[in-house]
Amino acid sequence: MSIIRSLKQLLIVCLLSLPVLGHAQANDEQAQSLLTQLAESSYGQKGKIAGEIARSGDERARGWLEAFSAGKLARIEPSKGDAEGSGKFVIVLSNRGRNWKVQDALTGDDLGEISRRDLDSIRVNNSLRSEIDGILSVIDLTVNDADKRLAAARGLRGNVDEAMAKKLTELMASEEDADVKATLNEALAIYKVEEQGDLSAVKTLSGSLNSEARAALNSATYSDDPALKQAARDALASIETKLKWNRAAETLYFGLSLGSVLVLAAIGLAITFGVMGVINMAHGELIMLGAYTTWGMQQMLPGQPGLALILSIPAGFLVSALAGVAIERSVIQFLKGRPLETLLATFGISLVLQQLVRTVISPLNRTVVTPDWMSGSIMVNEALSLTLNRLYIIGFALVVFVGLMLIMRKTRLGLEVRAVTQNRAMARSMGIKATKVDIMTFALGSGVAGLAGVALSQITNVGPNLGQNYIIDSFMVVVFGGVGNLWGTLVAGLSLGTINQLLEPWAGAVLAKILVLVFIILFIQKRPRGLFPQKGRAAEG
Amino acid sequence: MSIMSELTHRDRVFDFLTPTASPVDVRHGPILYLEDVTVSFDGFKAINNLNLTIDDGELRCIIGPNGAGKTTMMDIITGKTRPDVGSVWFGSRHNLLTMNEPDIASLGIGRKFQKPTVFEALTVFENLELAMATDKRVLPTLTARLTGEARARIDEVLTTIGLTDLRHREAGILSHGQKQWLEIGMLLMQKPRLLLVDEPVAGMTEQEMERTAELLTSLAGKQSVVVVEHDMGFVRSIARTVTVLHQGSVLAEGSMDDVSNDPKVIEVYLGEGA
Amino acid sequence: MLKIEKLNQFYGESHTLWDLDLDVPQGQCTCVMGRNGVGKTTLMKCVMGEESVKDGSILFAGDVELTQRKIEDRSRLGIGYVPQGRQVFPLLTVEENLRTGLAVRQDGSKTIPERVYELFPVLREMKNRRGGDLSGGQQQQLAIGRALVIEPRLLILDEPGEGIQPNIVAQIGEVIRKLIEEDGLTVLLVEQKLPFARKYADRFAIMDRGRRVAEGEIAELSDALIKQHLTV
Amino acid sequence: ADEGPIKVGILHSLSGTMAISESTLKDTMLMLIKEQNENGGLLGRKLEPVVVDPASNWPLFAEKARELLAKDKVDVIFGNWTSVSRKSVLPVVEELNGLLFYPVQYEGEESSENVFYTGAAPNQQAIPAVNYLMNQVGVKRWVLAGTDYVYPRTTNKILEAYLKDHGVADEDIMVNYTPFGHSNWQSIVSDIKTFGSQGKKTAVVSTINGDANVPFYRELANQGIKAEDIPVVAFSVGEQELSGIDTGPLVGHLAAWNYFMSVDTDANYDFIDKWVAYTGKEDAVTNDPMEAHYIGFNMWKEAVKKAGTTDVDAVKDAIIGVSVPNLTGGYATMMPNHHITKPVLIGEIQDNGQFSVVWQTPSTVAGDAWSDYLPGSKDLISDWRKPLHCGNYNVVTKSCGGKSEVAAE
Amino acid sequence: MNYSQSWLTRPFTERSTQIFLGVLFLAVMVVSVLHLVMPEGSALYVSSYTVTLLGKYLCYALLAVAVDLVWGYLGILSLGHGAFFALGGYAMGMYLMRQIGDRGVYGDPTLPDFMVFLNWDSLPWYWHGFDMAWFAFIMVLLAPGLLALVFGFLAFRSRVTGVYLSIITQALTFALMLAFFRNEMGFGGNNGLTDFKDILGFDLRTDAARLGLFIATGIALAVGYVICRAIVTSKLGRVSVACRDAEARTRFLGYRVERVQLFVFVVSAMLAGVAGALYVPQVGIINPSEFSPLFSIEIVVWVALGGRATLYGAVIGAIIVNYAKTVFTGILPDAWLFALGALFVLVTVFLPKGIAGLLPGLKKKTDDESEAPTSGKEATA
Ligand SMILES: Nc1ncnc2c1ncn2[C@@H]1O[C@H](COP(=O)(O)OP(=O)(O)OP(=O)(O)O)[C@@H](O)[C@H]1O
Ligand SMILES: Nc1ncnc2c1ncn2[C@@H]1O[C@H](COP(=O)(O)OP(=O)(O)OP(=O)(O)O)[C@@H](O)[C@H]1O
Ligand SMILES: NC(N)=O
Ligand SMILES: [Mg+2]
Ligand SMILES: [Mg+2]
Repeated sequence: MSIIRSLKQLLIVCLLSLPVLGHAQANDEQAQSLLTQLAESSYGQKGKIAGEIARSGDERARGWLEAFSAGKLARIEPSKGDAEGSGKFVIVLSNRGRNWKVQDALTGDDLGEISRRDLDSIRVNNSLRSEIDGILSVIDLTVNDADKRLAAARGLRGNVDEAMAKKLTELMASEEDADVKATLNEALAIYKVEEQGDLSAVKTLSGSLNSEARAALNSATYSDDPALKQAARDALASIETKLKWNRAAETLYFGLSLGSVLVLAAIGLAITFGVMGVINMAHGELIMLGAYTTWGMQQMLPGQPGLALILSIPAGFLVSALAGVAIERSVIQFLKGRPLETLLATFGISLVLQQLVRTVISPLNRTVVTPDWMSGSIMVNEALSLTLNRLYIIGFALVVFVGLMLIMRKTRLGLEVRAVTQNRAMARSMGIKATKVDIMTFALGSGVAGLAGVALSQITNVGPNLGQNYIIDSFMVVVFGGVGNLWGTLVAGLSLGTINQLLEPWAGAVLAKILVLVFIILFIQKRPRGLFPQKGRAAEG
Repeated sequence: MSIMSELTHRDRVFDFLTPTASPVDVRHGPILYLEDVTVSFDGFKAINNLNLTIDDGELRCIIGPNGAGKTTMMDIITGKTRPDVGSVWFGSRHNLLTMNEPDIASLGIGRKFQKPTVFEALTVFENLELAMATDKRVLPTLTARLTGEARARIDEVLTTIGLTDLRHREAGILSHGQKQWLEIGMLLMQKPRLLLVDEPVAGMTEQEMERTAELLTSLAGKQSVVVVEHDMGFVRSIARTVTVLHQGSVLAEGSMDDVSNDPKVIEVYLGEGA
Repeated sequence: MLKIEKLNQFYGESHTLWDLDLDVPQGQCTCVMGRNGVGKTTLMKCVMGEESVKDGSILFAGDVELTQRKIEDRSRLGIGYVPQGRQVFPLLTVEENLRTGLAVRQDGSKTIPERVYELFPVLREMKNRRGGDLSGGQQQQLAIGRALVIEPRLLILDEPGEGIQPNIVAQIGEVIRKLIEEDGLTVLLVEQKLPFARKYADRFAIMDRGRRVAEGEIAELSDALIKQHLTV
Repeated sequence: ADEGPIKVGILHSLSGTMAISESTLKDTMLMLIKEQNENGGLLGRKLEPVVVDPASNWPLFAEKARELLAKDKVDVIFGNWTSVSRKSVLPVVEELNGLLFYPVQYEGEESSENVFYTGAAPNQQAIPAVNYLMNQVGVKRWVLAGTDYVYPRTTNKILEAYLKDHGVADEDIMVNYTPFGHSNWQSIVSDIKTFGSQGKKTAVVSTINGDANVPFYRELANQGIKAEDIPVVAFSVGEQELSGIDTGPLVGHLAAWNYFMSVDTDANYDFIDKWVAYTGKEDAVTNDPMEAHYIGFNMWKEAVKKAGTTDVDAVKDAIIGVSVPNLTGGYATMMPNHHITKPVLIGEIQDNGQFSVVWQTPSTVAGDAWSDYLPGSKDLISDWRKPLHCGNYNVVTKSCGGKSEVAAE
Repeated sequence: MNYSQSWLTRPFTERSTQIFLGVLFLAVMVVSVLHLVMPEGSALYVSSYTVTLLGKYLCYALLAVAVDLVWGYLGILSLGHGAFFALGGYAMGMYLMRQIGDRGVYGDPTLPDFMVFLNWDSLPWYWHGFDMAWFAFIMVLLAPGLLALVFGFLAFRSRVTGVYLSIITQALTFALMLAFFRNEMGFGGNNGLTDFKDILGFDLRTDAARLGLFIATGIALAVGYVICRAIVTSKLGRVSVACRDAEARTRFLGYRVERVQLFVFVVSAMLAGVAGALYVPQVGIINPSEFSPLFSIEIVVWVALGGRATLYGAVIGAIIVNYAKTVFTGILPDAWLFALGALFVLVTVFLPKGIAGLLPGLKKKTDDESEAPTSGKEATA
């Protein structure tokens, strides 16, 4: 660790003195020999050679280093391959399958596809990768893009040494962006507190939520200087309070996001089961179909995962809704007035659908890519970031909920489906086309399950078991909320999610889950008809 | 009530440990006594400060507009609905507000529902059998055998309600009127001290009404009967005292003639034509 | 308006309606009578389509063979039904209960006709209460109101007065008459209470054990007939 | 009985939760059998696969094993993935004297006369991996995260003992268990992040199994935990699991196995080519348990040839000491304790769903049935050769564990 | 129905029970005789593999009967009966583990292997007593019975009904599954209890022990069936049906519905426990997956498929589904779920009364005057 670190800093200093990577066109022989050294030396040596490559002034160097860092620098096996290509260094353009697309590392010529057998990848590991990232990012400290500078500055915190410190002071003077400046200042302060026991720097760090800053302050509390010790302690204490609030906010966020997943999974069931009374054991598989639709879309639109995901929203709805219609027409319609038996039939359907996916697609999980705009997190502050995929899902769940609510409340379908389930014969006598209502409602519930699948594909497995993992939870949420009440489903999902997340840090994941279940059992004793029960004579029938 | 304290109430789990209910005490006056009862649903007062007294052996008719609170009153007496305030006593010993439905039923309060509710999967015979006044705890029920006497009683009631031919048919197939009769039959089987009869003659022909009237009057004296009915002809034929409920409280009370000439009653209930 | 011929109906194996004929003339109120369990309700359900018939025909408005139609189409033809036992939708509010009838209105109106509320002011008062929470009589009023929402040509009433307070029963009778006279409504009524039948019906038919045993103008309903078929 | 085909039972779940892992192994076996038949079969007889589906249901595993042995009279069984399924089958193969080849890494603490363990024991996977992290990466703080069942629990127990032996303090170890199929990793990953930001190099040792992995890695990526900062080394995530994950954000996280698809040997490339041809899918992946079956099948084949019969007792005796090439360029030998020798490889995840090997043991490691780091078993050894012929011989009391009574009779 | 018979003898006067017991007796006899008498090569020989398999089906059948008792007659759709089955199984498993004694791999005389291997130094308190058969067998009834009593007491007292009850039974079994997965619980975690050696002194691996267990299961099923039949044909049975169809109305007749429910629920749980206890030595393993909610749902599916509220339908359903599973997983390993799923769908759509609905003679309600049911031959043909 320390070896690597000082090595890196050595490089940084060197690189900072270099204005930009070289202009001169170095000769290919030198390059070939450097790359050969890189290929043949041990991991311990490779860092140094990478540094040499960077300093070689070759303008292709950055490309090589990036490829190397990504594991995409390779050499055609000297003993194999066609005579002319053997021993050549190549950059791998595509590394999927048995034949890889490559281009000549030196000339940039497209070499077409070469069998994996004939390629030797130049091995890289984590520490090398971070070394190279360091090399590349330090260069970024002097680039024009303020965001890049900020990122580079952030990376420096906890990595500053004496030589760096001087350089940083200079850089700060010329830095115009306030954020970058503050971050550089913080990086410097961490160094000062840690290495020099500088009391004034403690003040700079006192509000910081950065973990390196905390580590620095922490080390200062062991200092011999009582003033420094006390200042560091105070600073830590104030940070600790801040952190507590942030943690609370984080837990709440986790709870809501888990809750919104539960709501999404359950909300379709709140229609098919809660409103129509069909005990739809295939609900999970309808979710699964939505998730597979997302996968299918991404297969059809390679390289455009975001667009595919957006298109999957209508497509997933449609696919599941159609599947729902098929189920309704082929089975459920024959079970009118026998709601309990829908359990038996839909259980069968769920088995068939699962196995169908295993046979037709694959028993293995499928990869669904998260588009860039949904990856990572947005940072509220250093101690609190909200993961983007979950944030989108919370929003999506709410949109779906509101949409459904509007359909059930404001359209005639909502009225008719309730009339039909409460008294089918009478509803028909009132001219309501019960069959049509059944189809539309089941399609709606199923389609919403499909939407849930689209969302779930962004956080969990897309595989044949997807549905099974959600079916039990879905029923629990619907029932806990009070059957037939969409608000109940929303509140139940969100509160169960939050309770789970509140318990988890304290009890562990397994126990938390058990406790949530016990909570449900006890809660139902107090409210035998769920959170939002149907009250009055009407409910007793 | 906390779970723990209930768990220690062993007698609430095993009914063979439950003491049998003590008989109703009517030495000090009425058999049923409602005082200042009020119940509201979401702010709507269905029963408003209701006071009512039924004497032992009395036959009382209760009339009143739709929604006056007649059925709700029966719900309160039988433990289905809890009033917000007020007290309800059965005899002078039993505070009905502290008891649940089966306890109240075993004290001897039987009820015929406005909307006939019978056990549709059971036969007519079995419906009557279940209603029969016997030991209704779990183990005695499990080991119960039908004695000749009991069978005779069922047969008798079957004849009374005119369903002898349908005795082994499932109650679910009965017509509306037949279900009404079956409910009356179940009430008879219970041999309650107090019968609460909600609209017994709805859907019956004039002649059936007469039969029902006879039946109810013959019960009075031994048992106390409270009848709710909208058919004035029927009420007239059985009524001694009539109570008129309106908006959850008593509007008028007296003989049929008094009541039917009361202008308030005519206005809210009978209408000019009646 | 409605012409039933040789209608046979079975519940499983039990033959409930036997070769039943019934004529319901346009613009009149025909009252079906009979003891408990003779098949009155069953007959109404056959007309509405809730029970399927074995054979026979039910002609509506001269030429529409109802037995070939689905239930929901029958109400679209203009048949309103007030079933025995009210059958309100318990968990829908009163207003929603009424709105279920809007689907089949010929004029496509989206609002509940004022007339319904005028006839049964309690329904307006309790617009937002759930149907199942209403008292028995209120539910019955709701059931009748709901059938009126569709503005039917033929109104089937299965013991409509059941559980309704006397003054409103009388009012219902008056309304029926008014609709018949003003709008040319046809009414098929099942009623046990003779005074009501006598007062508001034009014709009667008596059923006994699944057969129609008598028929005629209401004035012809004699004590002898009553004694023969309506007493136990 | 020596005429007709030699029957090979295949006991892998093709439905239910484990199908995701096991169905590939069924296909692997079918491929190996097909190939063998094309090469003339074995002992001049054809091999006939008998496939059944124990449906991820543990009692059904026992029932199906009995069906294979008693009804179909198979000569050998290749099967099982989860330890519980093996535990369920074990009494059956022992009672009916069958042969079972078990291809998956497991928690050890077992050695049956009738079972051959071709997957890794903890000393062939977990311990070397931790050594790598400790010595090469400089990890000082450890998160042991696993699915809550016996394999992770035992592995972590062994690791905890091992780490403490190597001077790791209690507060530098965080242990966390989650249920099967756990999908909500938010707070755990956040905890790991906090735990790892105390200034000491931290790594996560993951014995998370099955479906829980996808959401786990996704959460890691989204909360921005990079392999350079807090590497995760997994024992149950192979190429097949990665094929269901978007590995872009996971580059650099690690796994320890005895085989990787990316291993650069001709044997391996040939195997991959055959597999791709057999499945007809250009993107089909191979993984460690497949290699284990490959080795197990070849060992059994050699033993049968050596014994000249498929008779179970003869094969059992003949197979000890049999050496066959593995796919990583070395040899696997069946040890007397029914475990085999394996190289240990550490690989880093790459963006194409493959691992790139960053470290490997200089030579193969022999599987240890009884862990040296558990007090109850450190004195036990297993040797199925005569005269010891014992799966749990206690070198201190000099008796054959549970069988002492039987021996005395 | 004969209303004046004593409740315990009443089932024996019923044609359907007579036929059921007769068929069961015959089947058990035939299997035993063929197993014992026929030479191993013979086509008629019943192998001990088959005997054990049939024994397993009979366990499932008893479990299904227990579920049908509460679902069919009391209207409680229990989605957690697997929990009672598993508890009975664990009680038996604990006994069998203790019987291993020092023959475990570590040779510890008291601690089961998994405890040694997880460094437990002594037996947890709840494992004491399970070395004695009588104690274990009582626990087979008591453990599920007590759980059902406590759970049922709370739920029925609070008048939890319908899907709400179903879901909390499901939550119950789910929670237990997660709990039993935990090694800290002391029940062997996911690996469960396995590698049993002998029962009541008989080596479990012998054919005789297998046959004995099979016959014992047959007897248990017969007794369980008769108990259930006795309950459902008693007046209590009719009260149960009344509770099922109109719970509130039953209260107004003076029946304490919650006690009726509790009684029947506890009886059913105990029967499920017995089924579990007999299941474990025959399949050789008990692990938390028996608590899995999906298994409990599957039990309900057996009952529905066989025909709800008939009891014998439950038996038929359990046997058919599980037999189909055995066969299909062997001959159609890749496609058996299609077959099974299709079976479920087809039965629901085309046989509204389940498979039992195909047996017309048995279901007829008979007169209290004991009018003879339609010919039994027809019914079984
Ligand atoms: N659960 C409830 N929620 C809201 N309102 C209710 C509820 N129960 C009863 N009500 C209202 O209370 C009033 C009294 O109802 P009740 O059924 O007692 O009337 P009733 O006197 O029996 O009338 P009827 O003669 O029509 O049967 C009615 O207006 C009814 O709508
Ligand atoms: N679903 C059914 N299955 C079998 N029989 C039935 C069914 N419904 C009604 N019945 C029988 O058919 C006969 C006619 O019933 P219906 O309801 O038409 O009588 P009703 O004339 O309307 O009598 P009420 O005056 O009592 O309303 C009755 O004897 C009844 O028992
Ligand atoms: N043996 C395992 N990985 O369960
Ligand atoms: Mg009323
Ligand atoms: Mg009728």
